Amino acid sequence: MLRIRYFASVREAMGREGEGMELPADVATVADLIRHLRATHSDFDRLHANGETVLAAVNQTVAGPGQALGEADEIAFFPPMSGG
Amino acid sequence: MLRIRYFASVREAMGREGEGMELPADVATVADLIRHLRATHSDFDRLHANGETVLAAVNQTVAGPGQALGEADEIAFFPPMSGG
Amino acid sequence: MAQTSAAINVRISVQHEDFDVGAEYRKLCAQAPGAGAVATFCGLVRDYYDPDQGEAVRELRLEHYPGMTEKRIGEIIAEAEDRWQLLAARVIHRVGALAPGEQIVFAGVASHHRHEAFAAAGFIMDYLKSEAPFWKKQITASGGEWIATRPSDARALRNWEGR
Amino acid sequence: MAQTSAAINVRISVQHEDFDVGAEYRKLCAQAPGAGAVATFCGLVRDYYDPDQGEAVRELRLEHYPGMTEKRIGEIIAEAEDRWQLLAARVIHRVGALAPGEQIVFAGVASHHRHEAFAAAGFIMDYLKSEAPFWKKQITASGGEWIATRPSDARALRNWEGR
Repeated sequence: MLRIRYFASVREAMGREGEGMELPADVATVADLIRHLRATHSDFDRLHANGETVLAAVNQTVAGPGQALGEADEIAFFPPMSGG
Repeated sequence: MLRIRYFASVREAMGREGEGMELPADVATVADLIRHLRATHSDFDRLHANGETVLAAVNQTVAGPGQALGEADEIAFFPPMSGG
Repeated sequence: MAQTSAAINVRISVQHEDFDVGAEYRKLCAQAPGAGAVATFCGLVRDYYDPDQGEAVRELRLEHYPGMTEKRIGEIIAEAEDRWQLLAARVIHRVGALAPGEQIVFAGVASHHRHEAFAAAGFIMDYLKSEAPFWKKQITASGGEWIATRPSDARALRNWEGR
Repeated sequence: MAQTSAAINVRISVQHEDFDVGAEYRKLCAQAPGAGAVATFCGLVRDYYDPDQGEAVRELRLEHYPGMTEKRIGEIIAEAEDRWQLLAARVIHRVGALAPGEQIVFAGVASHHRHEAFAAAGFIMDYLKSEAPFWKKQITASGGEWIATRPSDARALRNWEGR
């Protein structure tokens, strides 16, 4: 089960903190998952369509679109960080 | 009356914290005073002969050898500073 | 939440509670006997973030990614240790709702020499700003707005990368 | 001994007594309402100054030039104000006999943004080291020795001059 988490403006846009998902057959990478979520969640699609910067972290490390995804991974989507 | 002050290793070499002096007729600059003090104080001469770096401040501002000296000035001699 | 490095004393906290800069300074000194230099930085909630907006900030709401935050801050401190000889490091970052004037972040470093302490504290703060998973929302009279990364923060990282 | 600038809160002390970093931090915050950043530095007496010498320092004796010291530190802070927008600055330098581990110098700066606070505190410390009239004599088992300026301290000033 893939664990998906949303933070900050992405969490607000999605209206939830996250969700669990069986890894779809056509999802092997972060880019694949983004494509899948855009197709199935209109709020997630709108974020990208609006040109918002959405970053991803796989297992708590920032990951690029080519990063492979496995069944037990945790993936998070969030805007650019602004700590301090 | 010129007020002369010595600090740190210069004070120790001179064996005193300072002295007052009527401005000698042939002393118009810091360089002149150094020449005068080397001629009259063997300890001051030895410092320079040993190649010690001796800095000067006139009226509490670091001064070069060409700086003019007046009757009421305060001049200090000391090694390079090491604060902090 | 705290993480400890075997090499030097490293303590990281992400917390709602306020902290005491004086007490943190004393702990750094106690953990780093022989240190010649302790540099500290404390960030405070400003009453505006975008001067052009002109609207006073009533509250700042800080969200973070539990687990990843501590992990990334630990990595940032480890990178600082690779660059400079450090004796102890401490980072505290608050989350939740904060009012203007409140303390938000603390970074303290003890080292042998001052340049190492200053550089490491500055480095930790620069990376914390842009690479630790915190997000800030400012609340003004007209609503709430997520604070975007400032271009100067990205430039700050490029400066370190060049060295 | 204290000096005050009309532009920002500047306090300079040269004193025998120890100081409280936490209290100094709180005063900086109180004097700089609206500050977003407070950087502090504290220097401590190390137990050696020349690692090649290998001899433990029993005591450090600090001498200064009363009057000129406060004047030169005031000028250094004024130069920092010319370079960065500062809200408050505080320098304390101890003189007299100090034991290893004791606090010797404090520099604290409050500003709007962290880069200004860090840069100003580092600048003040670098110039304090080489241009404020203090002299340090270290006392070891084999006697006393005046501490010479380190080449790295002169290099530190050249870095600022280049900017």
